[in-house]
Amino acid sequence: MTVGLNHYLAVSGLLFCIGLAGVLFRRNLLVVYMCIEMMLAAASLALVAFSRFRGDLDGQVLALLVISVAAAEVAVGLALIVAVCRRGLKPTADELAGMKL
Amino acid sequence: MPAIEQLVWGILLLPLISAAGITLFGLRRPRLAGVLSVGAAAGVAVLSLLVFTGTPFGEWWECSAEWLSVGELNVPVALRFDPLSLTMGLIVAWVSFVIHVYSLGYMRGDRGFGRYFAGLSLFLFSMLLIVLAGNLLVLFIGWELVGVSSYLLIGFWYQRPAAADASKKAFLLNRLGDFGFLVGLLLVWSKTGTVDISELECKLALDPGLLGSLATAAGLLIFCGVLGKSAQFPLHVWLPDAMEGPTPVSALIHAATMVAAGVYLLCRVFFLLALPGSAALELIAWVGAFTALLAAVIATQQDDIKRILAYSTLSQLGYMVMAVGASSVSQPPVAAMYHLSTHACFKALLFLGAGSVICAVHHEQNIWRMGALGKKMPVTFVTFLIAALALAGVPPLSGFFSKESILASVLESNVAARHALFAVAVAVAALTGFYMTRLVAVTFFGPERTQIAGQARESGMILTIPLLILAVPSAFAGFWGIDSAYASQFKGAAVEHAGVFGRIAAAFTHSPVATLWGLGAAIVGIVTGLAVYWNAATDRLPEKLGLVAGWARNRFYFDELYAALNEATHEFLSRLADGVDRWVISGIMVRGVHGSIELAGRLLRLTQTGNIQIHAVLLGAGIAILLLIVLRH
Amino acid sequence: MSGFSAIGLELAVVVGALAILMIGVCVSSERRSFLSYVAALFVGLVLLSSFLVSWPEKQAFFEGTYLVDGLALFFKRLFLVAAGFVLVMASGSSRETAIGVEFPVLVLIALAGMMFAASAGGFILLFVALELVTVTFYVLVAFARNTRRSLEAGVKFLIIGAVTSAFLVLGMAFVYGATGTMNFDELRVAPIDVGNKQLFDIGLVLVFVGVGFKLAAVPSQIWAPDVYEGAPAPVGAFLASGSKAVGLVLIVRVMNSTMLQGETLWAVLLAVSAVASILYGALCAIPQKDLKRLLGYSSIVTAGYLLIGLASGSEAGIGASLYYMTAYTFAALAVFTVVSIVFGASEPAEIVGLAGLYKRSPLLAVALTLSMISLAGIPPLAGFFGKFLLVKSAVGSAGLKTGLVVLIGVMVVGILISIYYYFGVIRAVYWVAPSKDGKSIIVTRSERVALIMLMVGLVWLGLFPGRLIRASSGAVGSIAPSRQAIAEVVKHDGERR
Amino acid sequence: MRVFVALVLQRPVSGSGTLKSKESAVNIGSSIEPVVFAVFAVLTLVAGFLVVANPISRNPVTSAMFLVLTILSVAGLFVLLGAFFLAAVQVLVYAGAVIVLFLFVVMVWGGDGVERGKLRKFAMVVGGASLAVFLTLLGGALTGAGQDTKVGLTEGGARSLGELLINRHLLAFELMALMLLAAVIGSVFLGRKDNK
Amino acid sequence: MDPLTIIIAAPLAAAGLVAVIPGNYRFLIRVIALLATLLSAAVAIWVFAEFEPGASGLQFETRSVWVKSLGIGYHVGLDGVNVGLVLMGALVAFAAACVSREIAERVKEYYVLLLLMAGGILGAFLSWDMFGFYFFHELALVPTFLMIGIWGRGDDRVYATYQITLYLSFGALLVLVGLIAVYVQCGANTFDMVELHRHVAQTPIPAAAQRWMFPLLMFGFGVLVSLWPFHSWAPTGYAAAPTGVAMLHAGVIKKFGLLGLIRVALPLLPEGAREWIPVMGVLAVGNLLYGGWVAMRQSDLNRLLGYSSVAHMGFAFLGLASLTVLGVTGAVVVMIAHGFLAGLNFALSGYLRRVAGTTQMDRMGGLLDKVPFIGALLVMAMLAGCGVPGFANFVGELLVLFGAWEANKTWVVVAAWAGLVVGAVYTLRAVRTILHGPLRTELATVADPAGAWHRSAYALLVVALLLFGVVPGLLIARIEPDAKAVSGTIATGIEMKAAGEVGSIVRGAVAAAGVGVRQ
Repeated sequence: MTVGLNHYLAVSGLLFCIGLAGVLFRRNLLVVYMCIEMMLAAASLALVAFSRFRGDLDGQVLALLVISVAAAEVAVGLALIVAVCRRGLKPTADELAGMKL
Repeated sequence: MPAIEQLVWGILLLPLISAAGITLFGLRRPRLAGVLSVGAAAGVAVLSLLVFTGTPFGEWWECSAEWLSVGELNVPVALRFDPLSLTMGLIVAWVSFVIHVYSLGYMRGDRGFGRYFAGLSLFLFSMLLIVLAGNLLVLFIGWELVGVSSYLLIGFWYQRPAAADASKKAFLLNRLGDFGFLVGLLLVWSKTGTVDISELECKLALDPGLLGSLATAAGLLIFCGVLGKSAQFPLHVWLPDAMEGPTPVSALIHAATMVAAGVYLLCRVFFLLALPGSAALELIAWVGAFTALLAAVIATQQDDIKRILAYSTLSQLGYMVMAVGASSVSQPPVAAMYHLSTHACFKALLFLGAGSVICAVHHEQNIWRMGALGKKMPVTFVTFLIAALALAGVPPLSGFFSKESILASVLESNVAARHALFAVAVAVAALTGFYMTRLVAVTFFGPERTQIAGQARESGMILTIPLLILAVPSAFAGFWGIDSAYASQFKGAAVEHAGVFGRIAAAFTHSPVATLWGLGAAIVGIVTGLAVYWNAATDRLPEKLGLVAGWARNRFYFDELYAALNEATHEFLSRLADGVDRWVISGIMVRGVHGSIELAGRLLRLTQTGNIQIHAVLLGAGIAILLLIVLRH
Repeated sequence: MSGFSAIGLELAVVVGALAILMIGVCVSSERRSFLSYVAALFVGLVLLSSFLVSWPEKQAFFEGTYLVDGLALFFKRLFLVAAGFVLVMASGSSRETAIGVEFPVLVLIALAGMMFAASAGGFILLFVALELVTVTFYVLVAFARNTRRSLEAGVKFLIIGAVTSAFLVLGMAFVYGATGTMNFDELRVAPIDVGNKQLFDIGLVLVFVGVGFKLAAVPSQIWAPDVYEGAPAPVGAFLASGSKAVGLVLIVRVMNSTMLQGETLWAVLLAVSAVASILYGALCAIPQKDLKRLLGYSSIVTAGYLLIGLASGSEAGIGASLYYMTAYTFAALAVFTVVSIVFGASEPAEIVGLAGLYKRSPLLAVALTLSMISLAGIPPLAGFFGKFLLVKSAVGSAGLKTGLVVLIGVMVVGILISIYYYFGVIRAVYWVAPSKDGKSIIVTRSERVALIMLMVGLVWLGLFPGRLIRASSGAVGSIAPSRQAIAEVVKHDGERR
Repeated sequence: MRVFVALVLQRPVSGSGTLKSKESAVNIGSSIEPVVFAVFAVLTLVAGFLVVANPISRNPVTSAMFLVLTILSVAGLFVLLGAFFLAAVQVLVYAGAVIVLFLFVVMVWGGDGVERGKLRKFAMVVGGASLAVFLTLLGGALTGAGQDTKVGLTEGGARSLGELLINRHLLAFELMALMLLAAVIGSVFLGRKDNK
Repeated sequence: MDPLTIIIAAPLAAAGLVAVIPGNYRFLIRVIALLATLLSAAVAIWVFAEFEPGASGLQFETRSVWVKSLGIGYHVGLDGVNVGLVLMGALVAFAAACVSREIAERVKEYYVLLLLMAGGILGAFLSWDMFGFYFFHELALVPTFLMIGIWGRGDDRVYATYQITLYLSFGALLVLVGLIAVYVQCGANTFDMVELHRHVAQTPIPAAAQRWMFPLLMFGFGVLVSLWPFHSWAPTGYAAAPTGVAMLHAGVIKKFGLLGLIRVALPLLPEGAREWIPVMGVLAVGNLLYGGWVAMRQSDLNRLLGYSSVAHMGFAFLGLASLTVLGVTGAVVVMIAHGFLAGLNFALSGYLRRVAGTTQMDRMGGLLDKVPFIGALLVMAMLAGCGVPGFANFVGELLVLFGAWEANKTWVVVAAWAGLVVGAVYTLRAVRTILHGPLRTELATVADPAGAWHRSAYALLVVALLLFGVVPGLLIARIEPDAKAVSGTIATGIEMKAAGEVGSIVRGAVAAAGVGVRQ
């Protein structure tokens, strides 16, 4: 048996869905954020897999940039969550529901 | 005849100018208003005489001015001068003039003096428009305007609820008739392509089948207009109420001229009614007969002097309409016009006399509160008596001749049930004699029933002179050949009678059976009246007649019936439409759409819970749905 | 033109940002508010200079990753205009946004990101530029970090933004996988095998979702109301103008480069999203009481209108969207300026609080009214012409695609509902008498000038739209010839087969 | 790491691995690859699952630790795909920096370990349904994608990627820098204490 | 400057001028407003007099490019149809400015908006460019909203304002879509109506397209004219509107939709018209009879007038639906006459409201004693409203009835019933309750505030009504050639069908639309 594109993509897809499930079902925003990172990783995996099997390095470049962007996002995002916590709020979905309807 | 052509426009314009002038400048200046209006009426009277005499006997001519012309519809203001319109115009002009003068006295000091004369002038204009119109649409305009001026004058004392209501009622019932008239016009126009009377006559003469199967319908629709204006059954109920207007108005409009316009119209379009294959005339005859009988019965049990006269008018109009209906091409409706003319004089006289009486007894109108006025008001009494006798058909007064000719024409008509019609006509003649006797006996003879009656005095010159003027034609019109003037209108029907005596004798020689019956009926009526009401203190008849009298007294409950009918149909539909508008259109449709959109908004925004997780879920669901939709295509 | 002169405008903005950062560090915090003015002036200069340079009709740089064409230029100017007004708005002395040096710097960085995005020639630059804007906006939305609302808005923006960028990456990966390229020009002509078709389709949808986040189009519209409500007014203005326009230009670019393979897909996708956006935004906006939140919903509706222009698929349609975007930018900037003056940058903007504005400050009242009328699409203001062009393009294409009939119907409904709630604002301004404590409002000179410029813009665009129509159709035209070229390529392709 | 990779791919350690080489296309067919793939794949998915739904602990710290594992396994898959540089970056940036950051924040601010609030039924149902849709659609699309794809192999080493980055994707690369600057400014601004 | 541009620009420029005058110079503001509308009216009278009936082409024509790429231009000109409308519009606008003296607060804003409205609608009447036509009309929307909202009256004010605004916007949007469809389908790349007419004469719009475009325009314009059953904004809105707005709106602005039907829908889409005319006829009869019946039950004078204006519009629709020279001419006459009449009616009702403090009819009574002049005018207005000869309305209604007779006899009979009988019932009821009867005690002390200047506005409108009623040739000579052109574009021989067939037409169209959408 050879490991083909399908297999990588399957992993990527499943991981993406797992991450999405986390986003949908976890209330702690930190965990949610982690799950988003997982989704990004899954997407990167798909990119790399395509890059490999299509014979083009652009995919990997994008994956690289995705990782960096994710890092920058995490920095800002966590700073934001810190700022939230500073105000005595818990970083959970239910706590941050002041504006609605 | 160029000179006359210039003059005829004056006939129309003088009252119009007067009406406009009074409206603009004369509402607060009674003298100006009076001068203008009476001046105009006098001018019209003179002009109409000039035109009458200026037109050779039995000939006709037209003049017209551009007014409205679009596509196939061409409506000039066409004036037609033929024996019918000339004679009718003459009567209208002169009776009007007399009543104008009378009004000067009757209305003196009223706050609305100017307004009154403006209305009167407007009426004169519109009436003349009807009479002279050579075009059915122009006639219709006059027809409508007559209704308007009648509305304005009946409601002259608008502060009185009764007057205000009466004016409304009169206008609406007239409108009902006009509706039919207009539809009739549309029908005629669409079939023949013209509304010009001469043209129409020519076309129908060339091709009598032009209207086809619609001939009866067209005739009856036009007759609808007559029903309204001449207050024929079933639209008769407005006329008695119209007596809420000032008495001269009742005399002029609701006795002499406007209500007669219906009969005039019937004669005007007689060629159309008498088309072969049209059954219109027979129905018209019966409507007239029924109205005549009904009104006469009601008149016997009314106590208001003006209302008695009003019902009497109704009855006489029914008589005329019946006469038209009983006519045919071979026997044209000369009798109807003849009676119309004489009736205009003596009925106007009766009303003016009644006005004089009412003035004398301080606006008391119930005859049972009068009595013994004959001695105190000799002029009024004598003239009134002449008119009453004329109405009752006592020879040799004018009413005798005209009524005789109606009876004769009914008896000799082609209508299938002419004997029944004749019987009705005779009965009405008897009833006429009866209620007129009742009126005269109770008002002018007998005891002074109230103090006011005792203090009554003869009215002033300005009121009595018109009475005297009108008394002349009332008494002697039968000797002049008015009927021959009309007869010349309908060619081939002219019967020439030589001299005054020939004319008197003609009534007997022409159709002795009818004359004798009529005369007998009148005598029976008068004698019975005298027997019952001579020196009577109260009305003894109701006890004897019981239910019939009660019905008659209550006008056979037509008003109540109509009110209920209106409530059940038109008002009901209106209420229904209003309900639909309020609940269905404004409610369900407009507010419903508005409300459901607002509700949708309020529901939809519940998705915005503010909870990030729900947001994420909705985002995920949104993407999923989008994917599903897009990929399915 | 060399690559570096091609990115001259962006470079200038970045340099400006760095310079202001440097100056800001050296200046005491009390005197920093002038930095925004400086930044605004600088942006204005860049805008002016963009008119002085003669740009090539269409040219690609950096191996095709960076495009200079009319479309890019059109949007860059729009971004510059928006940023300029936002900076003026932020400079009011009493506002949080005026205190730190960070605000102007971040706005300029975001601006640079937007400008790069407008020129993106492939997915890679698109992604990075887009994320640059997004990350900057995370900070900007939460800029009033002392208020809970602003922070909450920031977190919401962050989470939803991050999730949609994950979708975006996945989508790009799929498109890449299906075609083997990330460059727009190559994408255009890339053949797709049958087996990859679904991959490609899903990829496009996910890319649309990711880019649609900026546009606030369904399904990634969910953040808009909360974020508009919580973000400081100048940030809201920038979201409604610059950020939204980025979404528009990127969708246009992606759509333009994949039209050949995915014509029906785009038609359905855009139509569905447009209909849903319009109905959702319009319906939810009806009961709103907060003006900023109302604008959040109305921004969703606007996204729907913009998508209708794209959905009609014609050049005229895209041009109409550009026109409408411009009109919307002016109106939104004016509204947010008024909001920030009347309510302060990060306070709630209760519509009730506008009562008697006509008396407290006629200028603000007129400005607000004009922008509301423009948003509602009523002559003689810019918004009317925008909607007119949109309807025209949709009706024009309706003969081809009957599904557009539904779009037109929905648009009519949307406009009607929006008239209802926009007029509610006008009602608050004029009908209701001021409350007792309604003092007159002080408007600084720069704000006055900005408002007057915006109003003149609104009226001018409504009365004399010819210039902007030419500009927008020129912008669209600059990407159109390539579409024709593709068609020819495809034809050749077909002949060969 | 390098050794491990070489072991798996049966390739000389010294190779820079930046070229699209035909040999590697031949080499990859070795029998050990499926096993390694299976290990990493299962590890990725299981660890990923445990991040989301750990039956034992709901503590964010645990989630973070499993996230590290997931990231590492993905890096392993990267290696299998020949993206060596990327794998390294993934390990360094994620496992080295991001997770530390997470842990730091979790420890200081969010570490009480309790999931606050309750999961709504609505979210469960709708979220579950959408997940199911995604799974089906992605499954369909992805399995379709691989079947008639001709395998042209590419390896991504530091040099080849670096060359691409400073040539073709220079702008993106520079923008990254700008983004990091913005992120720094932003984080500092948001994270610092109120300067009242 | 050409005269037509002066007619449009005078109010608009005055609006701009008033906007910059400080609000406390009330007298100056009023004078400017009056002078501007007077100037418009004077020029309108002049061009009406100078207009050469039956001459081919437009007169006093001016055109210039507006947006070249879209084929939009500023194109104003007079033909027989709009020359009368402009005269009417300018006179009513002047009268509205005159009676607006009753406004006491926020005078400046009021006049700015009023002038904007007047200029807008005059511009719409004069425009021969579809875009300008629509554009100018829409200028009135915001002023309507603000004026009813700020200076309106009644508890229902807010609801009424929103209803009228949204309803009119709805109609306007349908119209917009329809107009654009015309533009697109013609393919002439111009909004200029003259050129479109020319273009369509050679290459007609495909019949299939006409079939769905016509109802769009018909209902769009119909909503703007309160076509049944889309009428409910009219009574509610007019009941709440301040006098000037009600006059302008009911009298003038409402005629826009009818003009649109005459200018765009009928001549450009003859096939569609052929298909849909019967529906319009049915709805017109709905307007007449239903509007009249509902009017019978109103207790508020303004609502009564509102419903009566709904009913009157039925005549105009019926005339247009007949597609005969007579009918179309009659419809235009009805438009003009009703403009004067509605202006007069609402002016009078505003006056009575000031006197009696209410528009509830049963709370008035016997007022003729107190306000003889206004009362007399009201009687005249009411009589004109129920189609009494002498007033212009009679001529119009007569022509419509004669024109429509061949097309469908039943409807004409119903229309005549509605006009002659139902109309008389509610107008006379109004006169009876308001003016006649004994004076109500609580009104015994009210004063008649009319001054000579104030009266002139009312008199002006009555004089116009009477003038065109007595000398209808003034209008008809101008209208007829163009009416002939309109009815001539659609080949003769159309018969309005019975209600059952109308249902089948609608069903067919819906089915066709459904098929189209599915494709």
